[in-house]
Amino acid sequence: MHLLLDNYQKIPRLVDMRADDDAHAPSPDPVLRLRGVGKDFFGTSVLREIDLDLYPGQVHALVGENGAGKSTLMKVIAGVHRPETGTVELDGAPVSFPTPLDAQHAGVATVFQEFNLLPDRSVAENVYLGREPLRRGTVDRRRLHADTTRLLDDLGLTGITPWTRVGSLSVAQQQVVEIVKAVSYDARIISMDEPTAALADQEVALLYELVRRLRDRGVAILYVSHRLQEIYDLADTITVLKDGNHMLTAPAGEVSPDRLVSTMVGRDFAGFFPDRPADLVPGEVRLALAGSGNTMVDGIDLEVRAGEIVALAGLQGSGRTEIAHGVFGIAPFTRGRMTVDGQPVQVRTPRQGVRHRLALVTEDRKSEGLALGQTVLANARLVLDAVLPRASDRRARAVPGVLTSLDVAASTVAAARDAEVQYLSGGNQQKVVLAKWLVTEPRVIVLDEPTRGIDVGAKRAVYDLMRTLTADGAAVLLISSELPEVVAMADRILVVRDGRIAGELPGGSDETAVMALATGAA
Amino acid sequence: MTRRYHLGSTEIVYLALAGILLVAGVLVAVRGGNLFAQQNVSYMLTQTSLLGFVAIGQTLVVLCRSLDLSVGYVVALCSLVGATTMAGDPSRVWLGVVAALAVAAGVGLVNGLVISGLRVNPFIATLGTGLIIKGFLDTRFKGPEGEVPFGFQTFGYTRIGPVPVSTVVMLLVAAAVFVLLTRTRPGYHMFAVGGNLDVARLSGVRTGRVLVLAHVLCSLCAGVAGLLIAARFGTGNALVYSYGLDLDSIAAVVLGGTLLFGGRGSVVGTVGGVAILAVLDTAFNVLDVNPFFKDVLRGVIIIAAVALYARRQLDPASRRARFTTGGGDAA
Amino acid sequence: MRSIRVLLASAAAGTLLLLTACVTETPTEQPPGAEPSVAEETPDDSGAESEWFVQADYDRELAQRDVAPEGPADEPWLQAIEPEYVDTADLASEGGDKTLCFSNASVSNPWRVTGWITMQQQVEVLQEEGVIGEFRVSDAADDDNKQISDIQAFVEAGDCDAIIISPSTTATLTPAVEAACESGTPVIVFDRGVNTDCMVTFIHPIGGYAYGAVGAEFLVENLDPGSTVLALRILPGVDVLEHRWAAADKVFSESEIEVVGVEFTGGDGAKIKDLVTQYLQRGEVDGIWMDAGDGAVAAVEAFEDAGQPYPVFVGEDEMSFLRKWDETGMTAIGNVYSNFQWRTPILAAQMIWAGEEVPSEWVLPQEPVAEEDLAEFLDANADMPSLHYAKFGGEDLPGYPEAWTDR
Amino acid sequence: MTLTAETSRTARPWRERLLSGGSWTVLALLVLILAVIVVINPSFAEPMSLMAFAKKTAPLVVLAVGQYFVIVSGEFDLSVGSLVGAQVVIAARLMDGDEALTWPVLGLMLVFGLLVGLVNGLVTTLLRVPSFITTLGMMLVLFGAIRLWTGGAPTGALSESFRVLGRKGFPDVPGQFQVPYALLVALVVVGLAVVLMRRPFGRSLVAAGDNAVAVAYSGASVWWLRTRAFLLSSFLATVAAVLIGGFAGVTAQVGQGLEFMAITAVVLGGVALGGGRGTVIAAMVGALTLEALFTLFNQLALPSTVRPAVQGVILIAAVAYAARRRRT
Repeated sequence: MHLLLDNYQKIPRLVDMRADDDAHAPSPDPVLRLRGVGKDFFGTSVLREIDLDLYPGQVHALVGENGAGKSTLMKVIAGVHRPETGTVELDGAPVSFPTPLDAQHAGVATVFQEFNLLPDRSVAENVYLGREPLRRGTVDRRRLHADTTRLLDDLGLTGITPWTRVGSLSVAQQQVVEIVKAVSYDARIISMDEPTAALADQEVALLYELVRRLRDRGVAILYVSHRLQEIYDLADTITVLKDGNHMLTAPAGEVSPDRLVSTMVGRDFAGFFPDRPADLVPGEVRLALAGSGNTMVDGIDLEVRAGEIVALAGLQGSGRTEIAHGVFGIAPFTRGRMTVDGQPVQVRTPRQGVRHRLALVTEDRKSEGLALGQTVLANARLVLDAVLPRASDRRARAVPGVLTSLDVAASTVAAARDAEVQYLSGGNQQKVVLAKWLVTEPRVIVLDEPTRGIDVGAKRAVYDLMRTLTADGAAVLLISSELPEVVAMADRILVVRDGRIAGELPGGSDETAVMALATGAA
Repeated sequence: MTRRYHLGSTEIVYLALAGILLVAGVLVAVRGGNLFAQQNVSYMLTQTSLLGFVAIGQTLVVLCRSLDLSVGYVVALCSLVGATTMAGDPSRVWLGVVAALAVAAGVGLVNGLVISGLRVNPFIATLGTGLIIKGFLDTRFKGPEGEVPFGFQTFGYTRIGPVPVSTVVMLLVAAAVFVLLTRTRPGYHMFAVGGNLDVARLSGVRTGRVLVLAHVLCSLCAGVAGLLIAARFGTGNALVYSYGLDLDSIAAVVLGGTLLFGGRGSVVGTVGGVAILAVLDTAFNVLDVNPFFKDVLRGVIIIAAVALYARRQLDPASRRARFTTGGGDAA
Repeated sequence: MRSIRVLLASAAAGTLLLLTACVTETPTEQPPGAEPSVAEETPDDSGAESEWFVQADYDRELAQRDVAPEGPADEPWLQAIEPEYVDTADLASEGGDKTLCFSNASVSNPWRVTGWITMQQQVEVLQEEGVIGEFRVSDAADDDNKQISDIQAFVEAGDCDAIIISPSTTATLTPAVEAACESGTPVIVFDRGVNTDCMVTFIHPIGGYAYGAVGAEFLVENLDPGSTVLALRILPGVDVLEHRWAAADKVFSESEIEVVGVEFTGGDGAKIKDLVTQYLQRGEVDGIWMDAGDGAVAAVEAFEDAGQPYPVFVGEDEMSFLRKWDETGMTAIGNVYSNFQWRTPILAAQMIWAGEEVPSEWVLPQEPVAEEDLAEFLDANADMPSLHYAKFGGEDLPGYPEAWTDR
Repeated sequence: MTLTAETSRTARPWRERLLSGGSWTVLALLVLILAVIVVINPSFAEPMSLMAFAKKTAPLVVLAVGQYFVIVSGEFDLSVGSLVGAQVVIAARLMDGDEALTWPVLGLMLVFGLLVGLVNGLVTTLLRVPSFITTLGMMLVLFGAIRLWTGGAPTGALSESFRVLGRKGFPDVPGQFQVPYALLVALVVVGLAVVLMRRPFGRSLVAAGDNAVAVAYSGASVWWLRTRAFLLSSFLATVAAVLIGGFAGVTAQVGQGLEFMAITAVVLGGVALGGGRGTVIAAMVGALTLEALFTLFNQLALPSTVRPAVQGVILIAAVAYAARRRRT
């Protein structure tokens, strides 16, 4: 259990998860060496002069804001992109991978952020996809299962059987299967792109354990994450990228978090969260739930007042998102009472939710928030067009202003009518999602993981927005796995556990207290 | 927690088949007939073989999230190529078979390359190749042509008991495709390509090749159907393309529980789907149902069956419920 | 990568075009199946469709038009041209309540629908007389393969006292019909034929050559030399339709008529009207030849809408065309492919059961509706709907006229 | 923040926006075909010929616009051909040439068309049957039911006033220049469709074709959006039936194969199968191109039998070329 709490401990760490210096002294020769790597897209350079060395038995963290070039660099290593300049050397010999497959067969495996599994096929079929063992021309199913079992056992993974359909596994187990798949290539280098992004907190431990085992087996790991805690928990070496430039590479112990963040953003870590306005007194109750529940959550009582930010904390899978879905009518409550501005309401569909001036910024903006092939403007108008068609044209005029107020660059705002949202950065995409709700002038806004996977600058814009909203009398319900965010932003913190509200804490509480409540340790 | 046994789609297909057989059998019996009389059973089985070949091939491309609207034209083309090559000479039978299958494979290759290489939507690509073949057939052949030697006609007419040889061959092809899909790499990769193209590619599956292979095999199956046509007609006939085999085969595949959007399905289900259509045909025939009413019933049954499968896929049992409705027992 | 794909695209497209184009120009040398008349085939370079042209058949059919048929004049469906009778005594059977089986190609066009009604009415008469007990029908919906199965099922059921077959395609049904003959059950084939003479009787009107030639000759007679004619055809590859065009092509090629176009219309009025309109834009069209009357009215309307004088027109005995013809007073002929032939097979079955002799090839008269007969047919069929055929020959049947008016 | 990279990729010139995707290709193809026709036969450029072209193209344009709504929302409608046939036959049988019945029958056709669209839409959205299968089933049902009802071949006749829209024009003097009413109908349909697509409904429909979940979570009733697309498709098929029936009267084959023509036209216009991309104008250009191609075949006196082959080659080549442009 201490492991879980460790995740949320501020630096310095209680437990050193890094390599034991004696056992895993960096060998003098890197297994993978990048020199002067550069990459252009459409004439714009996104990577310039990158040097990187990966050593066996070491975890190398790659950090930077969104758009800094982390993913591109990973894809260069994985053989997805070919660099315009520079060299990649494997074991001292220059290599060029025409396809990701070539990289994999050379022992360079990559676990991408998007799930790369087939839900309708079994674990074994997924792991050995493309390399199914053959016996006399046909797939040797016995060996397929045996090999998978051996892999799972080696990595200490129990509870997953080779013949289980992947679609029936939990998200964390699926993530594990992805890593198992990478390991199965006898990978000497494994790159992981935000492997914990979609994991429940208790499941992160499983991943940590896996990373540690791999490292102990002498695998070089390139680890991309936005979570600073993870980086300090796992990494031996840290490399920072900014705007496609190589800013820094140093042993983890020699880079302080403050320096790390300021290198990434050019901004200090301190004062990152906007202050809570002292003079703001919560007004009347905007949203209230009494005894609400459905098949996923039950007995939910909560109140959010005008000008108040209430956080729903808890582990992933505890029911936080389900409460949001219940409020907004995606998976409506079947029990209990819900009132908006004192009026009892029935919200059975998102449409009714919008009509009651509720808003929900969903957790996964690409699959639930945006129509990626449409323009910024069309996306910003989605809700207006869907629910308030008569007022749509008039209210849509506010879109450029809203985008500007969210700190979106003037050129993007100007191109909003033509620019397809899929080409924007994660942070800007999130701002478009926020804009589509802001133009409806919601009275209650539910933010589900609003800062997940976006860069520090965009995060700050989201925090500022929350303060502006509350100042204007809206009620904010914040769902987040980032405890610092919860503690710093919320006026009150409701901790959810096993589909019920486990308790309430005031804003600014100690993170360990929140965690204790969330895990039931209290 | 109670363990509920979940029926797979293939089981449902065969349950539906049994149900339809039962209902049809009773209806025919009420009218004083016997649906299971020899002539009706062999009628049923004969009807399965032609559509069976085409639908088995169609299963492969649908699994790959593609489809083939050119199969009807391929069947017609191969019946003519086969019959004209044989030209009534028993010693040229093998030549006719090889020529027909080679032409079929060629069409499949073009389909596959246009779809995977030129990235043309399969609907348009196969519609286009279908039109091209139609143009060729209409220009080159003015009607039935060629002659199939008597020996080869046995493929169309001989029966073992009530079971026509063509049905046996169809089942053998189905078995081969079953092995392909469940025991070979290309088969595994077809599921992968249909399930998620990017995943397949990143896993080292040569997606283009798999798609091309699926299309070649699909056309080959259609080619075998063309040979069956030639054997039964004693000649080749271009007008076979107007039988609606393209849409019928897709309907049979979907009726067999294969997902129209690829990645999930089975050839066993497809054979069941074809059998359902054949049982309906036979029952309609024996019951002397108006031919236009058959179309209406067919349409309704196809929609209803697929709606039934879709209903099951919506079954929220896969979502783990923490609280049952009404009860408040926390997990 | 891009250039490769473009190259591939153009190469594929080019090859396919080339393939089709090449084949178009190369006359085929393939003999049409195992037709017994192959040997008699005369090379004829006049028409591109020479493959379908058999001089002997052409000559015979044209001659048959002028032969007076044997049989009752007021019952053309019982008349026969130059019959060669076969003895059916060994096929005769006692008693009534026979089971009559009918394998129908389809009822997918109005001509077949009309004939099918007539046939059912004729069956009803015999059922009331106690001759026929059960009338069992399989409709193959234009699917040869299904029709083969249908015939097989009749044969195997073994309780048909006679099998009537209206084949979907001549060549393809031959094996199935032969198998039916071998079962010993009397087999009657009508309309389109098969490549065998094993059936007891093959019933059909004079034929496609006569049909095609009648129209073409009418145009040649009524148009000045050098006039232009547009030929509208339903679809390629169906023998009865190909014969019609082969004969017409022959007649035109021997005249000074210029054929400005030969188009396939699928019998779709919209397509016909569009095509005719386009030809009228490009130049004059003095005559229209059609291989079947479906959509004839649309073709006439195209002239009206373009403000052009009516052409000399070859239509069919279909009611909407006859009415349009009457209304406009144009020079026209209503070609006939005798619809009353649908009665004959039923009556033939009765005759066979009774042991009476029937013609082995029962050629029914096929006489077009000429201008002087128009009024008579319009009058006789005044209550009939459009897409009904004037020479349906069912006026004396009990269900007349409701069975045909309320179909 | 670096936005230079983003904006260089996102800012597209207005021309491209106007005709996104492969629409440029098809517009160029249309111009080329028309040019070739005029070179071969200069009389095609005369107003009368152009009007005749417009008159016969109008029904396909109307159908393509209907199909566009369905395709852009991510679905298919294979039932429109059968529906056109059914509507013409229903009209002919019910009015049987009686002028007084024209309007009541038109009303009934409208109701019937909308009913078909409603069933297509609800079965697809609420019962989750893929629209390919739903509308394929509907195609069979309509085909069979209408023949069952009329005994296999259409009966009756269309009244003269019913036929005015599809057949006549202004001024109504045969053989003289006239603006066909069908052209006006098509223009009105395209105009209204363009307006509709610029309205909230249109934007939501395209977005639903792109990402239905996001649109649903934005408060839209996606099932109702798509059902309305099917209603529009069936409604426009009914309009097309009035035009086609008016143009050529009733024949047994009316409407056959029109569904593939309409889908081909829409796809040729660069509208993506699967939804989310493409414009009404592009669909209309696709329909014009297809009809122009048929006219060209005729002008070239290309043998009837070869035409499908050439059509197939051009179809594949055009779509492949457009795909090439889009992917780079």
